[in-house]
Amino acid sequence: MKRIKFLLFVSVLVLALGVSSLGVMAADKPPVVIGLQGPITGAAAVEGEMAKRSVEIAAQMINEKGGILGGRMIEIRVADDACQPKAGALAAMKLLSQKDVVASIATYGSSVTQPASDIYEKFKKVNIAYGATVTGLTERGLKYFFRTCGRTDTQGAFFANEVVPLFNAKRVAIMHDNQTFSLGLAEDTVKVLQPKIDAGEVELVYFDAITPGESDYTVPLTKLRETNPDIFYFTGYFPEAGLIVRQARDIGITAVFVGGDAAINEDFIKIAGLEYAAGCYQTQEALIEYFTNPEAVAFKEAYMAKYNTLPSSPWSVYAADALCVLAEAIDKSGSTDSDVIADYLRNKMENFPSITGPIGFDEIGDRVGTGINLYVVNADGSFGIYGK
Amino acid sequence: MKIILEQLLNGLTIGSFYALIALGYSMVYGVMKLINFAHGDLFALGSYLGYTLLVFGSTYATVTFGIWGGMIAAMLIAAIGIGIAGTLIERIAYRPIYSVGRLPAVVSALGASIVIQNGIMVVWGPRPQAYPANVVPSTVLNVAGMRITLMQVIILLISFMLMGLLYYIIQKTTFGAAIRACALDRDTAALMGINIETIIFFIFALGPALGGMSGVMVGMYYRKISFIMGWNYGLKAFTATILGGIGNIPGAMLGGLLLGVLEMLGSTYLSTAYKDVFVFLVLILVLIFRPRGLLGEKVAEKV
Amino acid sequence: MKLNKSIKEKDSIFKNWLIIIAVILFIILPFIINTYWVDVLFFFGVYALLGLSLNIVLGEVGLFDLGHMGFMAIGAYATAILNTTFGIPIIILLPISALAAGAFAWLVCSPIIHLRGDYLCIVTIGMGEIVRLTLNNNPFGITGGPNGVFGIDFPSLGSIFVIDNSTKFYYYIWLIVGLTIFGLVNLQRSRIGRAWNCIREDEVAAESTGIDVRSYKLLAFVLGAGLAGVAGNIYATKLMMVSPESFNFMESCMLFCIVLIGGMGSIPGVLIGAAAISLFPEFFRTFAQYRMLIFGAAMIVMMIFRPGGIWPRKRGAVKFESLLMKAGEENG
Amino acid sequence: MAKENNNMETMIRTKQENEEINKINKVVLQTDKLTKKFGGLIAVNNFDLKVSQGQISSLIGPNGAGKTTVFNVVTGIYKADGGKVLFKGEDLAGKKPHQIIKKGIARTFQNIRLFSNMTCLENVMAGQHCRSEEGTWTSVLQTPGQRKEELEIKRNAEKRLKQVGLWKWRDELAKNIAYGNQRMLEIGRALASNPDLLILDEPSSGLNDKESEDLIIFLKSLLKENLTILLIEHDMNVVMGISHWVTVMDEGKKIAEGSPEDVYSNPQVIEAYLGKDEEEEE
Repeated sequence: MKRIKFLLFVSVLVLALGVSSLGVMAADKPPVVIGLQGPITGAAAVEGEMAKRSVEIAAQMINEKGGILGGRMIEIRVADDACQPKAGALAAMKLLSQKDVVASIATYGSSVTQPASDIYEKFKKVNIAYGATVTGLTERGLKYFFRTCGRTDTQGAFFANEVVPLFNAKRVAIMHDNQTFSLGLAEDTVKVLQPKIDAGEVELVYFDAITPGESDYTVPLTKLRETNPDIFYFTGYFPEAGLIVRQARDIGITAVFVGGDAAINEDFIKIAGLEYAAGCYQTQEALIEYFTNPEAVAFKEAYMAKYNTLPSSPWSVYAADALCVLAEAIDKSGSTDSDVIADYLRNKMENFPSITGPIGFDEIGDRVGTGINLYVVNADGSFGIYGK
Repeated sequence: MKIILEQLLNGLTIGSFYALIALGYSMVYGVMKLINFAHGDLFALGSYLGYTLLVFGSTYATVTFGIWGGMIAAMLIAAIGIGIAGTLIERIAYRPIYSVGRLPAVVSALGASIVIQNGIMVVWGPRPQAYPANVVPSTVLNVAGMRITLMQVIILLISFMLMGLLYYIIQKTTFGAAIRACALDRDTAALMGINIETIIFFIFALGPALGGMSGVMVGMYYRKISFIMGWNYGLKAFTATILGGIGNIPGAMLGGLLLGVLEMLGSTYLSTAYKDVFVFLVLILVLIFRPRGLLGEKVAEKV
Repeated sequence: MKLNKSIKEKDSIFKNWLIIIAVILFIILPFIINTYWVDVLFFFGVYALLGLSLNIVLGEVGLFDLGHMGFMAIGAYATAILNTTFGIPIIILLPISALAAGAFAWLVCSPIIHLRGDYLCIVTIGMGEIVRLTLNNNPFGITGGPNGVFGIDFPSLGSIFVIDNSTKFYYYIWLIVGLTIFGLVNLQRSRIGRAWNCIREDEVAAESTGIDVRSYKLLAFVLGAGLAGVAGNIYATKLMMVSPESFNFMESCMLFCIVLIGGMGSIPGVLIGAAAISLFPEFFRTFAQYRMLIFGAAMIVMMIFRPGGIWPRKRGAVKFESLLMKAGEENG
Repeated sequence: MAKENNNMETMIRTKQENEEINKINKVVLQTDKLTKKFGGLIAVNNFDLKVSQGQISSLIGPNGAGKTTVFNVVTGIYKADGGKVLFKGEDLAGKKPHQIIKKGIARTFQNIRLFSNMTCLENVMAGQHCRSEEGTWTSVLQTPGQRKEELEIKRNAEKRLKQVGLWKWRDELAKNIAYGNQRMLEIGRALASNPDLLILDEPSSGLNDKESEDLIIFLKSLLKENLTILLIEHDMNVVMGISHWVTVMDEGKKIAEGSPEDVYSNPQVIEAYLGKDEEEEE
């Protein structure tokens, strides 16, 4: 009996010592933990993986410069949301249940961001989306929700106001894939286009959805061909875009093909074949390879050095941007309190030089000023900004 | 009119893929009374097998057999590969549980489907892959003002040839009679001296082989293949099988072609977004009035 | 005296000490684990409820239903739309979503209930897909298309008691699961449950024994759908949003597996199956892309070694005592 | 067997009721020009059958004569293509099997159709489905009324199980008991619905001689419960041993009917059916 008591005493002592020493160690510059929520598995796993890499590179860059808040390092905690709403809610809870997570970079898909941002809001944690572009997201009056990516209506407006006049197009065909992002972009485009349609300047001759994941789109395309469009805007993703371009050309659609920002990348060219892909256009958020500001150059060098390639989509770089603004907000405001960070982001951050250029946020949490450009696939398979 | 004909041809092309895959479902179901949920994924695996062959062996194949020869070679090799994969799945996932009833086999089949699908993802990656461009001639024929691709014609030809061949085997040969006997009553067939093992081996090789071949054709025609395509095609082909009457070989062919045409009609005259709703509604209506599919025999339950 | 005996026989399952320990553990669990795992257990509860609801159709009656998520979607969307558009409190919508899903099931299943086995299977698949696609296409602008409907309130009793955090949601779902189990165990031990099992065993014999096969099949569908509607309601309020992609065919297949992995018609089996399906991916998340591969292989191995499920329903395990006067006499 | 069961008040109709029924019609079941076709095949052709109250009637005939089809039409599994089925003077046309058993016709099947994965007790309890009425909600809540009814069902089931001699197998799954016992269980399940008319489709097939004899005694004992029995039978010993009335059927038509002795000596019957038997025996 005595021995048990003794053992108990010793173990309590050891435990107490251990805890206190941990406490001492923790006091000595604990890392600032930032959560990253993204699709590590599932259909959008590629994006999640790139986001993880980009954010880690950005963290590495900040840490190499000596961290924030006087030498505290940044640590990234990744939670997988598989691009599904339920898994997204779980991932948000996973990050929130770790008390040392200061803020979260969340997340890629719009339909996942919706429940996740509600949860973050409830727990009062700043969360910055990097791929969720659906217009309505920021219009819900959330206090802690921001995004470094643009909104679909900016892109839609760009297409309606810049691209359509550029090609002197009168007859516009728009096709989407009935998923959150794609439908949003298509609808926002029509919204901006509406005054011109009413004025009789342009005509919306085709507006319909295809089912993603199929292979044969000749049937809807034949229907589209009969409307005889000048310009054909496809707002869906690259696997379908590649098929659609080829099948459209095969059945004799000659209209200018413009893809949304998810439509065109290297895989698009592979699927469509270069002879079909060349001369296709894309309204695109800023692609990292065309940036020349010092922050972007540094990021590109670090990324190249580690992975020998560049992120192929803009979204992962926006995730890195999110980390940069968070680090800046925490560092400048000197606090890891959510209210302070949110206040700093919303009211005090202006033209902060981040990787994709200067960043500020407006009243509802949208990024001020994102550059959308018209890219074109060149005959050799490379991308270029049209007109440059 | 021209448009309708052109669309009809488009519908038939999709339908012939469905029909080829549906044959696999129907043959397995006919004899085993089992829905081989992994069949769609075997089709996808066939597509990837063909892809790998064409990417790494395209120059060799094209030099040896000519451009069309290379294609045929890829199809044959994929067919053999998937035939083997089909029998392997039967051995591993189905054979140990035949005796305990049908439902465990459904779970096992779903498991096999998940394994194949994710196996493809692990091996070939989650991104969609594209068939090499040089084996796919994209000649467009102009027939009476209609634009038809050469590939489309070839696919229809090959599909109908394969279907005809299968129909001949099942309906006209002794071996086919044995298969039909097994489908009617496996125990009696066994008593009559039919080797059930051989029959099972044959249907689990031939069904997936047809699926594998159509996988290669889908790859060559559309170029894009992805690891989840098995689910899409599988579900549609299964629908086609039921539409025609499961276990019925001509029914599967009819169901597949009809489904393709129905999809075409749905997306042309309704909306593309409601196409699948339309297809499933037609299916349900058909089943309400013909509970065993279009060509399914009316079986009075023996009491 | 006689009555007591039969009650004793019925209650013995509840008196199992294992069950008591499990219940106590479940009650104190939220105080031990972190909120993430509380949430995981919440979704386990949702799957358990869905599994129980499908178990009525598939396990008890033996009807192949691969579109069960469609019923859940109806419940979830009924909740979402009525709450966001008309501001009806969630607590009122809980029975309404059950009714909506049940009524939908009755409506669509009436004409197809005579179909057998695989034909019924494909029709339920089609029905589930029709629901999902229709929701996705935003008919009359009420379902919000692929975005779904968001901004759903929390369940609350007036403003006094609001279920707004993970722990409360956890107790909420498991309370409902508990009530459901209580009701279903009672059903299993009644003439209704027997009639369902008879239909599963032999439809013709069941009909000849006096069971209205058609009505009882429909009843199973309606009850199962109603429970799925309840699950949809809770799911929608937890996520505060609904979107069509949550109700796809793959999810329906997973529900199917819950019932079969656990054991057809076995309520503890369904709980185990739901645990397997909902917890497995969380434990194996670190394996990333190999996770589903392992999962699929586990399903096959499972069926090879335990084709009847992990915890099949045991019949006749409770010895039935004589109720007649000459109790001691065997074989009349 | 049944002798020892004294408390049959619940099952047996009062004399008064019986007399009333007899007044209306001595014939319990009657088919009138019954016809059933499968495609081009006429399985039952203008078939008339009479089953009298309180008797054991047999339907015999060579294989494929259409006997089972007659049963299936009578019990509502098949729909008649022509003619009528009258039960206690009531036309059963358009009635479904579950409605017909409620009217008082219970049946067994040629190839035993039990609920294999349910216990013997549950099988017999299921037999009382049409005589009980508690609904879904009372079952979910287990109201006192529901409990009482359930208890009554169990009590009756026990009685019937004892009657067919299977009480000791009550907790066994039906598929696990011996073949002869399965036959008896199926009869027990049919009896559990307290029928007026019991239709048995080859009850002695697959039974050994001893079991057949027991069956004959058992069936005779049932008559004391004021049951009427109609059976299809191949075993001539059974037919001759217990039938009051025999109807012979060949190729869908009735070729003879009468007492067993009459039928046995009818030349047409010998030619169509028994004649072959004799040849085989020689």
